[in-house]
Amino acid sequence: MSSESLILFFIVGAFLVGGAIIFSSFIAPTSTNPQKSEAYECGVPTKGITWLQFNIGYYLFALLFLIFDVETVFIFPWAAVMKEMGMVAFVEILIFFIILGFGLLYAWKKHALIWE
Amino acid sequence: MTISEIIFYLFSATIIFFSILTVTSRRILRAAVYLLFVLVSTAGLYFMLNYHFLAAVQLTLYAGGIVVLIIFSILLTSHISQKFEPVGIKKQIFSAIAMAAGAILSIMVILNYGFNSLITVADNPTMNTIGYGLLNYGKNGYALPFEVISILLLAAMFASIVIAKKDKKTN
Amino acid sequence: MENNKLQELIQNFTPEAEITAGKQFLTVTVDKSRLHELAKKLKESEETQFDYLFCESAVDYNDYFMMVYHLDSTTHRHQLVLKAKITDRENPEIDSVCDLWEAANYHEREIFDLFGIRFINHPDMRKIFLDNDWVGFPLRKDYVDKVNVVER
Amino acid sequence: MTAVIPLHYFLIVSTLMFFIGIYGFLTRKNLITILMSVELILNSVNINFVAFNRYLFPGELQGHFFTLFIIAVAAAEAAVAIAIIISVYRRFTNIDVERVDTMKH
Amino acid sequence: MGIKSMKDQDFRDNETLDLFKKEGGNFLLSTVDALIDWGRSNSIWPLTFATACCGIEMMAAGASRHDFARFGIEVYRASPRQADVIVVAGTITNKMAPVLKRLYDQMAEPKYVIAMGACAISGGPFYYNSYHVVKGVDHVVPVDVYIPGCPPRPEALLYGVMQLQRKIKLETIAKKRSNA
Amino acid sequence: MNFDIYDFSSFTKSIDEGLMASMSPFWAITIEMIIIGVLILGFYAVVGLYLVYAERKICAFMQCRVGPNRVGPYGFFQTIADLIKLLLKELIPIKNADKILFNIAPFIVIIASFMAIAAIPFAKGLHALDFNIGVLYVMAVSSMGVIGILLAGWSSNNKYSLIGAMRSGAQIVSYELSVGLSLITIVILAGSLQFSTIVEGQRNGWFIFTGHIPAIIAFLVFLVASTAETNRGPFDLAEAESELTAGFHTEYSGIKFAFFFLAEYMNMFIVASIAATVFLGGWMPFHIGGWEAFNGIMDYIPPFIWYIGKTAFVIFLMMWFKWTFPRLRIDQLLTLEWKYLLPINLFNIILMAFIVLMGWHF
Amino acid sequence: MDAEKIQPLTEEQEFSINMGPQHPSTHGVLRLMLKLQGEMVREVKPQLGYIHRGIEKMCEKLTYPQTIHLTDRLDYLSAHILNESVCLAVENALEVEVPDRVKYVRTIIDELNRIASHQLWWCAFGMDLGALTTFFYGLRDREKILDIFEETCGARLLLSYNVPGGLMFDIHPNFQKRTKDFIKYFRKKLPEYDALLTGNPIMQERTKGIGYFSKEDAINFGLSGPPGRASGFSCDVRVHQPYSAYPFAKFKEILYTEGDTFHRYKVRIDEMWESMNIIEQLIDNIPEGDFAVKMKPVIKLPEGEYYQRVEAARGEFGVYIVSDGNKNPYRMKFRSPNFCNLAPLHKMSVGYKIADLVAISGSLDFVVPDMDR
Amino acid sequence: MKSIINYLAEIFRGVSALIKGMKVTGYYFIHPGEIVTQQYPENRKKLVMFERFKGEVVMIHNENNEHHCTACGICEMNCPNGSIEIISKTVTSEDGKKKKVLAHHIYHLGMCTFCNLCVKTCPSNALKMDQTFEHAVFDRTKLTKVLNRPGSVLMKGVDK
Ligand code: SF4
Ligand code: SF4
Ligand code: SF4
Repeated sequence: MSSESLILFFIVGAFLVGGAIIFSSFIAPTSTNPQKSEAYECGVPTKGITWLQFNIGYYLFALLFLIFDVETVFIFPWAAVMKEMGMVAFVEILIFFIILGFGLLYAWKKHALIWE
Repeated sequence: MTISEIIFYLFSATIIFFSILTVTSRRILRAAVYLLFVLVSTAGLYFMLNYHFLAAVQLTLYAGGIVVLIIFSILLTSHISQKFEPVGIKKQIFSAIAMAAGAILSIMVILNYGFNSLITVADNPTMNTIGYGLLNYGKNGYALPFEVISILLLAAMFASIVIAKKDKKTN
Repeated sequence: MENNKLQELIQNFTPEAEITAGKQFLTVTVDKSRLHELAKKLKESEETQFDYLFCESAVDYNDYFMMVYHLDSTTHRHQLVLKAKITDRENPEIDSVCDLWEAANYHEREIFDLFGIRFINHPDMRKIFLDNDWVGFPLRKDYVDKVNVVER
Repeated sequence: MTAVIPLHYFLIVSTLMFFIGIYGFLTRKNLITILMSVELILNSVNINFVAFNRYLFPGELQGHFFTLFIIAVAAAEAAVAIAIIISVYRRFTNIDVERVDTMKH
Repeated sequence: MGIKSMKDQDFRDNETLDLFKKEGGNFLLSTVDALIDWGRSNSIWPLTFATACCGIEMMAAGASRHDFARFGIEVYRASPRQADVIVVAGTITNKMAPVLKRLYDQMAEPKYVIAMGACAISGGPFYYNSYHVVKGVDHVVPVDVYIPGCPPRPEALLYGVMQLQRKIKLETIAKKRSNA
Repeated sequence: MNFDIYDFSSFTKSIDEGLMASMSPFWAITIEMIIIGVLILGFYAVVGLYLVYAERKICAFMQCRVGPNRVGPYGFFQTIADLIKLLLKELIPIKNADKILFNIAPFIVIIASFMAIAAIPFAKGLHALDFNIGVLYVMAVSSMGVIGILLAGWSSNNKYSLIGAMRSGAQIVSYELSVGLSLITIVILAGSLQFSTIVEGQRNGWFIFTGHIPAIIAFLVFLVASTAETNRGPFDLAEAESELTAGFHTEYSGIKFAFFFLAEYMNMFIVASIAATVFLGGWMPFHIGGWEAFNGIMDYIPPFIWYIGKTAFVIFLMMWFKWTFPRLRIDQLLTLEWKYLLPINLFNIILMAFIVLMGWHF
Repeated sequence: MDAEKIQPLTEEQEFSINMGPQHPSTHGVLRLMLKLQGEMVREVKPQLGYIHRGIEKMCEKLTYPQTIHLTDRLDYLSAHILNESVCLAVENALEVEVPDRVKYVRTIIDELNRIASHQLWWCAFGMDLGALTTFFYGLRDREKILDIFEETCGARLLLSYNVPGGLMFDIHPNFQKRTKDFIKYFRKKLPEYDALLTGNPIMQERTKGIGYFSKEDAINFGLSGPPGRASGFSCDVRVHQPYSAYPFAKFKEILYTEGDTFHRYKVRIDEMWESMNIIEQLIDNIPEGDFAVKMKPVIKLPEGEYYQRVEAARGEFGVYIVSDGNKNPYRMKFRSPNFCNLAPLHKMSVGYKIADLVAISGSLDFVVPDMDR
Repeated sequence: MKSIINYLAEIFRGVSALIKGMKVTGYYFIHPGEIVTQQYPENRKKLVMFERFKGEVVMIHNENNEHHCTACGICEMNCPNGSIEIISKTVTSEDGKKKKVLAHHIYHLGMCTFCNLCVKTCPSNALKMDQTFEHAVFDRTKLTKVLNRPGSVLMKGVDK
């Protein structure tokens, strides 16, 4: 099959979710009361606004992730030809890794890998 | 009309439509999600052009990486009920007109230039081609940029850690 | 320490304390103004070292409240009951012993909630069990509640 | 399969996207949305590269690799940009370009 | 209808059930209804809601010996949005009543309430002389099944759940049976 | 060797050709797509439902109880009852929620898993798409799911949801790296990203055996990382019941919640399939070099069974983890990834490359 | 809402979040109002009263035998021990000497009750940490104890087996055999708990060094029971003021000095072993005799005050009775261990993460109805 | 170097401890004999409660429909939460004496806490605990029961 058929999977997935939600919203019983649509917080009304997160911890990891993700993506083609290319590829990736290893080491030493 | 044409129009329409929404939506996280759709559709275009690797990279890095990071930073810096104030109508109209003019001009140029608009070789670069290209020092080889990328990433990592952690120390 | 020796000591601390040797514990009754002072001495004195407040309660004797503190010493392993009378029913107040024993914190909040006795210098004098808009002090003997209580 | 779609279709899409991106860049005030506009622009450029490569130089991969590197650079750029945005936010509790200006100390 | 391995006449309070049937006036349930009721009655996800001693027996009912899961109800949900039944296991005090009400309100239809234990039914040991206990949760939320006991043993809870299943099986697609 | 008796490619090809011959290509493709769509949908539903059922049964047995057994024989229709119930449950509109994003989130989660399934080879010739970048493609697509979770958490306007979403965001993206890198280890050995080639390359021995120690390490790392990436216990911080009630899907009810529930299981299925395909030889039968008779017998077991068996094994391992271990704390979780798995992985890749370079692999 | 109105949040800012009253990890209806900074706990404010039932007030209207059934409902997991406290107080007040048989049986059931309670705690603690299987193993073993209870006392949870002057019924003929069987069984199963949870590195990482509480603080805060003993505070009433048959048994008080979550965990595990030792010493020596002394149909305590301390599974339980000579107590006050053990929660968990807070509160083992009374 | 060895040793120790835990769950998984589940509604026929189990209070009746209750009201008084109400009526016996006899022994099952005090204090042993537990109903009023069976009378000789 050609790659166009990917769209098929997209459509089928969307159809599954959308169809089910539409079906459900038509047929399911409903009731309304003033408390229903309020945020659930262990059974007591919420105090303050729900915006609560300013946590640098999470975001630093997302940052590091992005950079390592680029790296991963670039290693894939290398991995595919490693077997055939042999030494040249090995040396090149060694350099690549050493450079990035520094990055990891730096992050480690800077305590960027400690969640806070 | 063939299926691929339909799909192409679908993708193009998605791209244009959601691009517009991205730059006009008043809720920031929605804008990010619209951007995601744009990027995914672009990946779809790459798939259609048989550049599978590129499409996958687009998905992984753009959609799965950059957008996630953007969403993260939105989660950190804005609240669900926050909306942008509408941009001044004057500014909006002026920019829109300018952009439309530019776009029309460019499109005219494109249409008037006779591009060779048919694919002659059904080519689908395999991983091996890409791998060789990436690790080769000779002609059509990109070993140097490949290594430079690693330096760039290292620099980016240093920079972002330094920037992101700097304030902590001073406080 | 033996009860009679303890008795002597306390007599030294606060001469006007009323001491009775109960079947179980030695009971010391002092005026509410002297309570905190005596408690502090009991806790800090080498010989007594009552460092563990294991129960604090209030009793409503219709015309007055009695605060009851059960004290234990983890080094000497002797116990003592300290009592203080509060006669003012309208506006009962007594010094908090929260600064001596952290354990008193919740107990006193509970007593405040259920008896309405205020504790002076308590760090966090709020109701603990009942809603903030609850009227009345249920554990008082004269508490009546027509709405919530079904009498039998 | 794609043979039926002429090259300039791709170019039109990318042109439109490019100008929409610029429009966003000009009208938006929030740093993150500006960043998003930049991503749009980059993306439109990528489409161009890829389409040209595919149609005009089939069999070679320059455009392909360029796009690859652009994406990588875009990722690095986004990482640094967002790091900057976050630290701006931490300092000014705001990421609006105009207000960041005025709040300089 | 009826629960496998237990006949209808083995259950108590069939009279009330008959009453429901009559009220519904819809004796012949369609196949669709049967299917829906089958689904609903066999997948009653409880809210993790336990206030006192009865909660322990509810836990015991979920544990290996009695194994709630056999009925397909082991999926305890912590969020009322996803729960189908709220098993009021324990005393409800005046301070807790608004919370219970709120939890009930926030549940998605169709929703059911089981009053487990004397406290939930009537205030039980705290009916007389207590100033802070709700005398029966049916003053707060509508109750579908009452399970007496203090605490009811796990089998009794299972029995109560089967009673609820029988009640659910009377529902029609049009509306959830209003609480009697 | 009558290895190809179970080859599906000729079968699918004949259908393809038959359709193509009888009508215009447009319609042929359309019909083909519809057939495939229905098949995939059915497969997806069945797998999802029965994984839920399997998990319930497995954990029941581990906990000395019997699990669902009253709906159908051995409770076989339990999850179907659940599905019906969930389908008919009210969808609660949440005040102050971002309605659009709130509704989009389940779409993203489900579609991501759907797209990933497209590339998984179930048997010889039985896969929808055989990209030459299969491994990368699956990774790319499944990385999209996290966006759904982030949106769900943010848009419900609920504190628990937001914390849950942030946690799972950080967690999933972190562990995605280890998943990718451990797959790279095998890619070096296989020399291809294409699933069919990878499976074919294991004709004479599964990669987990032929790749020596690095392959085993990679397998373990992959197991841990993929368990974490699918948000399953002991890494289920996003929905840590004891802390965040129901985490990012606290406010979701009815069928929308069901999709998150389903997606979790489908993601588990996907990662297990990848593990089975990449490390355990996919639909390849178990062969031992030299034992022709034994190998012959193994060949008679259909490849689809082999594939399902291996996948089930990996899924079982993941369930075993979940029902044995306590949950990690967020900082421990990230430490595990960044200070243990990632360095180990990087080192492992070099090791594997070295082994391949030296030709020490089998 | 307008963007202006929302106060932007920074790292330093704290926000409040509710845990409870309906929350899986507060073990009932405790409500903790948390102030968080990121995921870091900055303040814990317990809100009580969601199950305040006014038992102390109710007791003033009941006769002494009737109050016993309310003590069951305080700390329902150590119901028998709480029953005993009232019975002992009444017996001491009336100067009734109960037969040795009663003392032995009470003590054995006390210890069984303690094991059952600790088992349940173990389940819940495992659940708090996210190890779901512990729940089932703990409750599975607990059922064996409940069988013993049910056979002898007629109830599984709220035994109501004590009456002033003795026991409700004599022990069931199977009692000794069943108890011995259980001990044999549980000695085999308890190491499983260690393999599953105690030794697990994730669990150890999550609990060691978390929620430290010093001995001085423990005494000052009135911490008792396993949490107190984990901090090195020797507070076992069974040792210091022995009652019932504890003087006849040899056992040691489990003491640790580390005072962290892990050692609060460890104390309970060790206590289960120790309880089994106590039972083994007593079970074969139950003397013959009456199961109760004859009491007057209407029990009136002489005027005065009585206090009885017992060691419940969660710590020191005390009952304080003021009698005016009537058949009803004039005032009955329960010193509940949970109420006192709650106070340190804030101090223990500040500076840790939410997940740690859950572990810490799990290690304090709250029974909320006991707290609220 | 040492730190690297420590690092590896740590990993090894961790993994081995984890495997120990998995052994436990694994053991139970492959030993279905260890399953302790009692399948309640299916095993209903075989299920026997312990004879002391307190399921509900019932009044002892003999085959002649006679009970022991003298309507003395002691159980009512002793019940801590008022689950029992004795309604007596006065009848005139043949010899002309006015006598109080039991009309209704009302028992609120929905309130009872099974403390056994009524059974224990009843001077004429008229009550006992039954072992039933299947009480769940849809209607709360169904839980109020009259313990003396219709038409039952006081047993001869119990009368004091
Ligand atoms: S009914 Fe009995 S067991 Fe249940 S909560 Fe009330 S007092 Fe506790
Ligand atoms: S049951 Fe017994 S105690 Fe109650 S009224 Fe009858 S005779 Fe008296
Ligand atoms: S068992 Fe107890 S609560 Fe029940 S009726 Fe008898 S005395 Fe009352």
